[in-house]
Amino acid sequence: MADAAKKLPRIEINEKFCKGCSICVDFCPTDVLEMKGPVVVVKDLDACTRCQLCDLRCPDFAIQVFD
Amino acid sequence: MADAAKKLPRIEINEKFCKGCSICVDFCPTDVLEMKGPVVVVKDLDACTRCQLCDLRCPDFAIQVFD
Amino acid sequence: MAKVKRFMQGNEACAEGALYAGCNFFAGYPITPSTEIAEILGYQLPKIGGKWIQMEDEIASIAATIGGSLGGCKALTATSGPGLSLKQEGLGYAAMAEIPCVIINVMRGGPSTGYPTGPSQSDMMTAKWGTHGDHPVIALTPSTVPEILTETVRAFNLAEKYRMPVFVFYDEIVGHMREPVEIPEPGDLEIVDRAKPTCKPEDYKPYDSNFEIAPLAAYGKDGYRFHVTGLNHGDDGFPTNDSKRIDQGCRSIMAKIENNLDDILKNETVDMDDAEIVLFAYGSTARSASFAQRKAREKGIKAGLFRPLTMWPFPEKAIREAAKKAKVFIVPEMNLGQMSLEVERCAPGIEVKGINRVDGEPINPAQILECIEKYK
Amino acid sequence: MAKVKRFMQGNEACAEGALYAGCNFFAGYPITPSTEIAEILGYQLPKIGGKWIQMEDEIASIAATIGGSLGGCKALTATSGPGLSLKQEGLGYAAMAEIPCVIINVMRGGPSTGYPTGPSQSDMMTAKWGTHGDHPVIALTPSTVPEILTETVRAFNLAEKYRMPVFVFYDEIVGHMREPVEIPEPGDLEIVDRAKPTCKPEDYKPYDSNFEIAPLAAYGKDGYRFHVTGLNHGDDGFPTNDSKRIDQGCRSIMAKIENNLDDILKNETVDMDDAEIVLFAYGSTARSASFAQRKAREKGIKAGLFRPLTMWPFPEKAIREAAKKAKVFIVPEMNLGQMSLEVERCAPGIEVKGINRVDGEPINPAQILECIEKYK
Amino acid sequence: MTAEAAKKQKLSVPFDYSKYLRGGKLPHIWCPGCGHGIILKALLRAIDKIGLTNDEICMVSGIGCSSRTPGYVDFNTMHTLHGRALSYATGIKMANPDLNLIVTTGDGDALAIGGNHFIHTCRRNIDMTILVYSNSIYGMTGGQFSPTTPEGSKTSTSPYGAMEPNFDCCELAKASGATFVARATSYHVAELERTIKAAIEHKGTSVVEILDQCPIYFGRQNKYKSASHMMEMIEKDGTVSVKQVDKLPPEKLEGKLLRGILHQVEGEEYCDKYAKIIEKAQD
Amino acid sequence: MTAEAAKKQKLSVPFDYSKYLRGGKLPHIWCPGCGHGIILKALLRAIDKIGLTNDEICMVSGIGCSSRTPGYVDFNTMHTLHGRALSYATGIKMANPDLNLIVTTGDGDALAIGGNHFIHTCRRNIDMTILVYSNSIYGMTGGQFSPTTPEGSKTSTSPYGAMEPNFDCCELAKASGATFVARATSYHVAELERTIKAAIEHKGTSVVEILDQCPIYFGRQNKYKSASHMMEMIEKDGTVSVKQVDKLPPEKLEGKLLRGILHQVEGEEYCDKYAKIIEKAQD
Amino acid sequence: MADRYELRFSGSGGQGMILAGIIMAEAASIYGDKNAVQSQSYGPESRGGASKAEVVISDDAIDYPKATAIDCMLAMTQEACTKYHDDIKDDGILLVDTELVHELPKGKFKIYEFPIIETAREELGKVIVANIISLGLMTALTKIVSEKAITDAVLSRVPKPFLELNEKALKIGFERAKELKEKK
Amino acid sequence: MADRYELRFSGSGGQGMILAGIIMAEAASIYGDKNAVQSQSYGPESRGGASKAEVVISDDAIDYPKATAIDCMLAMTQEACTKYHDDIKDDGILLVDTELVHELPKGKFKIYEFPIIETAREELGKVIVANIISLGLMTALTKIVSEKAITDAVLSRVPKPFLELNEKALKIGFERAKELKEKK
Ligand SMILES: Cc1ncc(C[n+]2csc(CCOP(=O)(O)OP(=O)(O)O)c2C)c(N)n1
Ligand SMILES: Cc1ncc(C[n+]2csc(CCOP(=O)(O)OP(=O)(O)O)c2C)c(N)n1
Ligand code: SF4
Ligand code: SF4
Ligand code: SF4
Ligand code: SF4
Ligand code: SF4
Ligand code: SF4
Ligand SMILES: [Mg+2]
Ligand SMILES: [Mg+2]
Repeated sequence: MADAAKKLPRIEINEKFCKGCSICVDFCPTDVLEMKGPVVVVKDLDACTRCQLCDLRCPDFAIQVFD
Repeated sequence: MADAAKKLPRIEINEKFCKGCSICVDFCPTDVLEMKGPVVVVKDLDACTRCQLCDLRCPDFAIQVFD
Repeated sequence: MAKVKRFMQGNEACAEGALYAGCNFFAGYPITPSTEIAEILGYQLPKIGGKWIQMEDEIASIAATIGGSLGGCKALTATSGPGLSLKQEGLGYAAMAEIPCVIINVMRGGPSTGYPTGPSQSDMMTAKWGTHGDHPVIALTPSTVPEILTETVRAFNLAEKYRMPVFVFYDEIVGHMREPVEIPEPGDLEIVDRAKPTCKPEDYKPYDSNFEIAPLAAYGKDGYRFHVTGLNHGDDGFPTNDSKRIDQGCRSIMAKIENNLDDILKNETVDMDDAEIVLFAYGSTARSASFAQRKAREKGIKAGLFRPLTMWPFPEKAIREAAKKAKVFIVPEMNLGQMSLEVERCAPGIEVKGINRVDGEPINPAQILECIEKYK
Repeated sequence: MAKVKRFMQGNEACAEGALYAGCNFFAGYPITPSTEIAEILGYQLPKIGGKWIQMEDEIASIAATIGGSLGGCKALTATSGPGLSLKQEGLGYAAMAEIPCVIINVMRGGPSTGYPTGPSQSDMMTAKWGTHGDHPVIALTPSTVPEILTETVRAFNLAEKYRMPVFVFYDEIVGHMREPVEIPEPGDLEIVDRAKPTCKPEDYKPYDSNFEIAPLAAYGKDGYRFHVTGLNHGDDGFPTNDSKRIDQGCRSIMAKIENNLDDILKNETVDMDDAEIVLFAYGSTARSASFAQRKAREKGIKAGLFRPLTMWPFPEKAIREAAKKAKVFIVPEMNLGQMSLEVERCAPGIEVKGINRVDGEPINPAQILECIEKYK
Repeated sequence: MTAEAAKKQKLSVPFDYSKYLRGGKLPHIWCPGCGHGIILKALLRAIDKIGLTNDEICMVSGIGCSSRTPGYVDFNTMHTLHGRALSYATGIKMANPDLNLIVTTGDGDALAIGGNHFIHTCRRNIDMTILVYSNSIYGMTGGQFSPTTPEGSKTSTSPYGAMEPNFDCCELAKASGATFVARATSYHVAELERTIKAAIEHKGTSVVEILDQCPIYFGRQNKYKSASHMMEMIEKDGTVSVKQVDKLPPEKLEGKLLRGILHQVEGEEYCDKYAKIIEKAQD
Repeated sequence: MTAEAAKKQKLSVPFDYSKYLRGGKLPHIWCPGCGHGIILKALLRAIDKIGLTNDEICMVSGIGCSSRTPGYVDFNTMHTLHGRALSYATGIKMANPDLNLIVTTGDGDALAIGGNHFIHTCRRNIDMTILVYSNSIYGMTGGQFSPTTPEGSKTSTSPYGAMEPNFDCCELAKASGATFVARATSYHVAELERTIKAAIEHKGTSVVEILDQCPIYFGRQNKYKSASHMMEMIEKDGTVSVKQVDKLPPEKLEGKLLRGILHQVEGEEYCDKYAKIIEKAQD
Repeated sequence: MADRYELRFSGSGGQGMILAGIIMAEAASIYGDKNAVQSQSYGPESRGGASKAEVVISDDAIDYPKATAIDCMLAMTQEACTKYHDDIKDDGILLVDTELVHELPKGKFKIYEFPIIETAREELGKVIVANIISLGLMTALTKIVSEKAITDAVLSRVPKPFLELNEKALKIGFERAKELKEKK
Repeated sequence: MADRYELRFSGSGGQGMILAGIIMAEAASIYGDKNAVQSQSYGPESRGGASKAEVVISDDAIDYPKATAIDCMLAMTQEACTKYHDDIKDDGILLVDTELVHELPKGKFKIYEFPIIETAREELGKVIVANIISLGLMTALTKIVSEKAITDAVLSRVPKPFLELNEKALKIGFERAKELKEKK
């Protein structure tokens, strides 16, 4: 698939729930996320493989990745 | 050793302690003992091998065998 | 048709009463002198499809009993002194979470392991104050074998009605003696079943403060899902830090009792109308007291007998009333003076004389009569 | 030279007091709000060669504590509400077998798990009646951080002297607040050590009824061998069925207390000489009461404060005395009315007004003052 | 795109936890980085895979951070006394054998104060799933050592380093009679979900010891930099899957805990047996 | 000839139990044929072989028929609460590590109500010898089933036959961390004595499960003709020595329990470890 | 009959004294038209040692369940006899087993001696029915329950194969009691 | 000084409010010549949420340890400010962190705003000393303890490598408080 056609995933972060533990950041295989102050933000959406590991490991129901 | 010279063991039974469970009787390898009413008595001292099993298995400190 | 009459032991009558009341769950751990209750129910409950389990200890027993109750059963456990001490934390849980269950305590000599086969009445205050924190208590004190049956039935009724643990306390003498008992037929005695919620599942609140006593659903049986905790909780059963709700919760579990004393209290009185010497007695001791009271009246002494069948809540009003005419309360107990303290509190200014035995022997009528004569 | 002054927490002062008293054994299980005591002693005891162990639960903790005591140590355990309920059987054992030990209970909201971080005074009656059977109880109720230190020392002294478990009960507020404390130097406070037998080993009887309190040997330390049981026992410590000896045993463990009230009781009184309105208060609540009492006197109201430092045995005589002049007793408690029942019993005919809070908040001085003013 | 819409389009969608969660209870009380939340989520996914409805489940817990789990899920739930969850659960299960009992408990709750109920429940082989949130500490009370705290660790009650040997929770469960025994971690999330699923599906007593992290008390006192650091060191590097055991040289196994289903046998279930007693009695 | 005289003549003499017995306490309360007396006697002989003096021993028990043992022996003795003996013993041992702690307990006392203290004591590996008088019943309270009652047995609380699976006491001890685990019987008296001796000599927590008989409650309800009959069937025919295991065909092992020392490893003892903590703290 | 009639069955554990007491009480209250209360004392270990069962019979309600003044007591062992005879009334009855009770207590009450155990062993071949013989004896000596009532009570508790044996035992008791009485 | 002076330190768990309270109380009672009592409220889970520490200072003995009418309160978060400001006296003081508290409560008390956290971060490079800055501010605003006493109290609790940092933090507090006061 050409880069241009690539549909980016949508990463939903619930800032009210996120406690800033950085687990999702630390274990994202492609370094998509980063901490910004007390919460997580998306740094490089392009790199996201939709592996869902961030969701699976987030203890706080605070991050989910949609196609 | 000739039979005549054979020194018999002495079996001491404490009638106050004996509760008549018959364990000593049942397990004596040479059938030396028997129950008489509620307590044990010696039936055949001659057969005693001094194995001490009656003492070892008596729960009540009620029988001992001396050389 | 004449009722079936059976000659039975106190503990047997207890099991019989439990079955009559609809008990279908028992969890316990053997201990003298209450074990027969477990043994009989272990034989009888499977016959009616009821659940019976011997747990690893008394703590597990009260826990399983409460669990069984939340599973929708009428649940019972039975024990004696040391077991009662061990159940204390669980009893507080049942009181706090408002879970119906019945606890039998057959009293033996204490403290500690004490005198396992000797009779005693020395757990009466433990019934009331055993677990930490303020909590409501109902404790019934039958004196005869037939009464053990009927009071066990009443204990289940009160437990289910008021959503709380209810005790039946009797001493080893009543527990192990035998008397003829007329077996009640279905319908003879009132049976109270737990109120069930009727609201929509999503509206259900297990501690709904719109009710005096909110209906209790059963786990997995009626389509209601709910949360139960031993922490202070709100109407919905979830923990709360709201000081108002905490206060309300703590008080409402007590108010259930205070507002329904007429329904809960039960006393038997003999010749109390003009009694100057009031015998306050319960359990097997009340039998001796009754004997002595009769003899005293025969001698023309104005003695009366006050016999509480509900010991907790304490029959405070009735005692205050009796105190108006009485010149002395005599309180025979197989302990060093427990209920006599309550009598003292509620009969201000009146002498309260305890007759106390803790030697493993019953208090006999002669002892009581002698005391009565001193006051005549 | 001025004494060292340290700013410390109530629970810290408790550990400090224990060490001062010579405590060299601790067994416990963590529970809020008492855990700091275990934590501090876990750090301090090894430094002085003392023994410290975290057991698997509270039941094991009280058992190990009693074991440690019989091994010759001055032994301590600390807990809060739910743990207190679990320790009940073991506490009865210590009372029955007459083994010295000290139990700290830092009170939190109950019943059950209740309100773990909220203050409360709702275990007071459990202190007295928690375990089954008649048993002696000494319970001390400090109100300040320095007092926690000194009362913990006194608890050890009483435990060793009277061969029994002694409680120190205080609420979460006093347990967790901090105040400056002057650290006593060796010799400043009296320290009582356990009386040791002096007889020949073969003559030794651990419950020798020739003594009011027989000396207690230690296992394996002094060449005395003896037997201990929680059953009713004779002078030699072996189980007995002799009803006379059973009676004597049950009564003598109580008599130790009754015959030594002067030594055991301790109260602080403020302006009681002419007090018509008597505040009966303990723990942190006594601090509020003290504040209110001062303000009341400023307003010319004849209010006095009676503050028991020994709550059990109950200061019955002093209350009866105070009742002669008082027109009302005001009893503020963070519970639904516990010690007020005892006051009521001992002040017959006098009004007893409870101020009760169970919402996790302290009783403040204004609340008490308001109540005083109603009676002035 | 909503999850609903995504589903319709047959795209892979994240799991919708909400059907199992009680409204308004989140965020939960667990500290930042606490592993307990990870376990809860895996459990919900496992339940979904099995297809259990909310009504069919009863979740019971004792006291501790881990024991707060039932408060968040929309099942029949009960938060009981410290250590006693299994006894309450036993009563519920006996009363109502159709319920799927899941007990969420901590290493302290299950193995310290609750040890007796743990071994007896395993012995009876009553059908329930016991999830032990094993973080090597008493989290709720502020970080005292537990029966699974590694020797040498600093905790608030082991200032000189913990000296007590540990339980092997899985060995204990097996020796006690549990018919399903497994170990998982909050790091290996997919495996965790599968293991919990297998545990619930097993008939009889199932025990899953789940290594997870308490960054606040265990982590800080033992110089772990973060929750992830703990997951990395303790859960990832500290364990080996049973599936790999045969393939690894001994030196790679040293000091490692095994992950996966460690023991599974058939054994008649307690309530089934009791049903037979009823039959016999009614004969 | 008195025992004294016999000794002088160097003839073999029966064992003189009296030096370890308290005067005037016999006959003991145990029923006719009860195995508990046999165990007590073997224990005294073992103590004698080791050469311990009366002062060096502290014997602790819980509640039960078995737990009445300490009342008969002239040591430092303590009869405590049902199930709690090991916790009392732990306190005594910590306070006075020089004492040899021997705990006599029943299957109910040790494994039912006392299960938690049992596994934790084993875990800590504190130096004491735990003798479990395992008669498959609660004797003292009149014959209810215990966690070691064989399935199908009649007891006063299993009128339809016991349905609960049993603990294997030895497996449980081992899984909990005990460093010495053995099984013996009151039938194999010489072996019993040797096993107890080895258990006492072992440093750390030693557990000996001793199969013995309660002819009154277990025996009568299960149609055993006598105490000897029980010893024959349960203890002799129901067990196999570990030493013979390799020599026997599998069919001869089926349903049999192993006798002998089943597990013995070295492990640092609890009080020794604690002594090191003291050193560290005082540094 | 006075307002209460008190019986005591004493012996050692295993002699069936408690069962005897229960049956006597059932005879009075279930198979007769009186009231009855039975109680017993457990030893501290509930095994071994002397044991006793007490039965109070009355036409009215019975409050105090324990013996106050014994009308009739059975002693099957010396220990029981010595320990428990104290509160037999002056005009009461003491029945003892001749084989095991040798030292008779002093008192104003009437003493009957009978080889109960021996009779059970020799005449019926079963020591175990000694307590039933004693029930027959006590019934006939006291007449506090009817022979029919005690027979009904005994038989209702006995498994079929043993009905005859027990009936025989009772009868022996009835008859020998009459002989005993006559002898006095 | 009235018979009691009451301070409250409030914020969220982890901001060191309880420690600040303790240090203030130590300054008064150990390094000064007054009496002081410190108490705190634990949340039900002792983690997360608003937390507060209270200090009562007096020349006399202090009985009631909790706040009755606050003389001076610090609020480091909005939640704490909203939840706890109620019982500040009319002539009392409220000090808030400008960064985290945006909605100021209404009341007759004096309000001082200061970017405490920002100052800690920007000027000292360590957010963790925000509470020490606040101690400096409170000391200078209230004068309830001397600058020397609070300095001694702070320094006695700080490990050597951090002495200077903390001293600096305190000084910043002292100075800026004076500026704040002048501004008013
Ligand atoms: C009877 C009793 N004892 C002690 C406590 C205090 N307490 C509450 S939770 C807990 C330990 C929890 O540890 P764990 O089970 O490992 O759960 P975690 O918090 O680590 O998830 C303790 C000791 C209590 N609530 N009740
Ligand atoms: C807390 C408590 N629960 C129950 C009892 C009653 N009880 C005494 S001994 C016993 C069982 C004893 O069985 P076991 O330990 O196997 O000893 P055995 O008598 O068989 O030798 C029980 C249940 C008790 N004394 N204390
Ligand atoms: S889905 Fe995977 S790749 Fe994408 S952000 Fe999450 S962890 Fe990273
Ligand atoms: S794992 Fe969850 S809580 Fe942690 S930083 Fe990421 S989104 Fe926030
Ligand atoms: S010593 Fe041996 S042979 Fe002799 S009687 Fe005893 S058991 Fe029999
Ligand atoms: S074994 Fe002992 S008690 Fe049993 S019959 Fe023989 S001597 Fe008597
Ligand atoms: S204290 Fe530990 S276990 Fe508890 S919630 Fe926080 S991180 Fe989790
Ligand atoms: S009841 Fe059983 S265990 Fe107890 S003494 Fe008798 S035979 Fe032994
Ligand atoms: Mg944990
Ligand atoms: Mg047993």
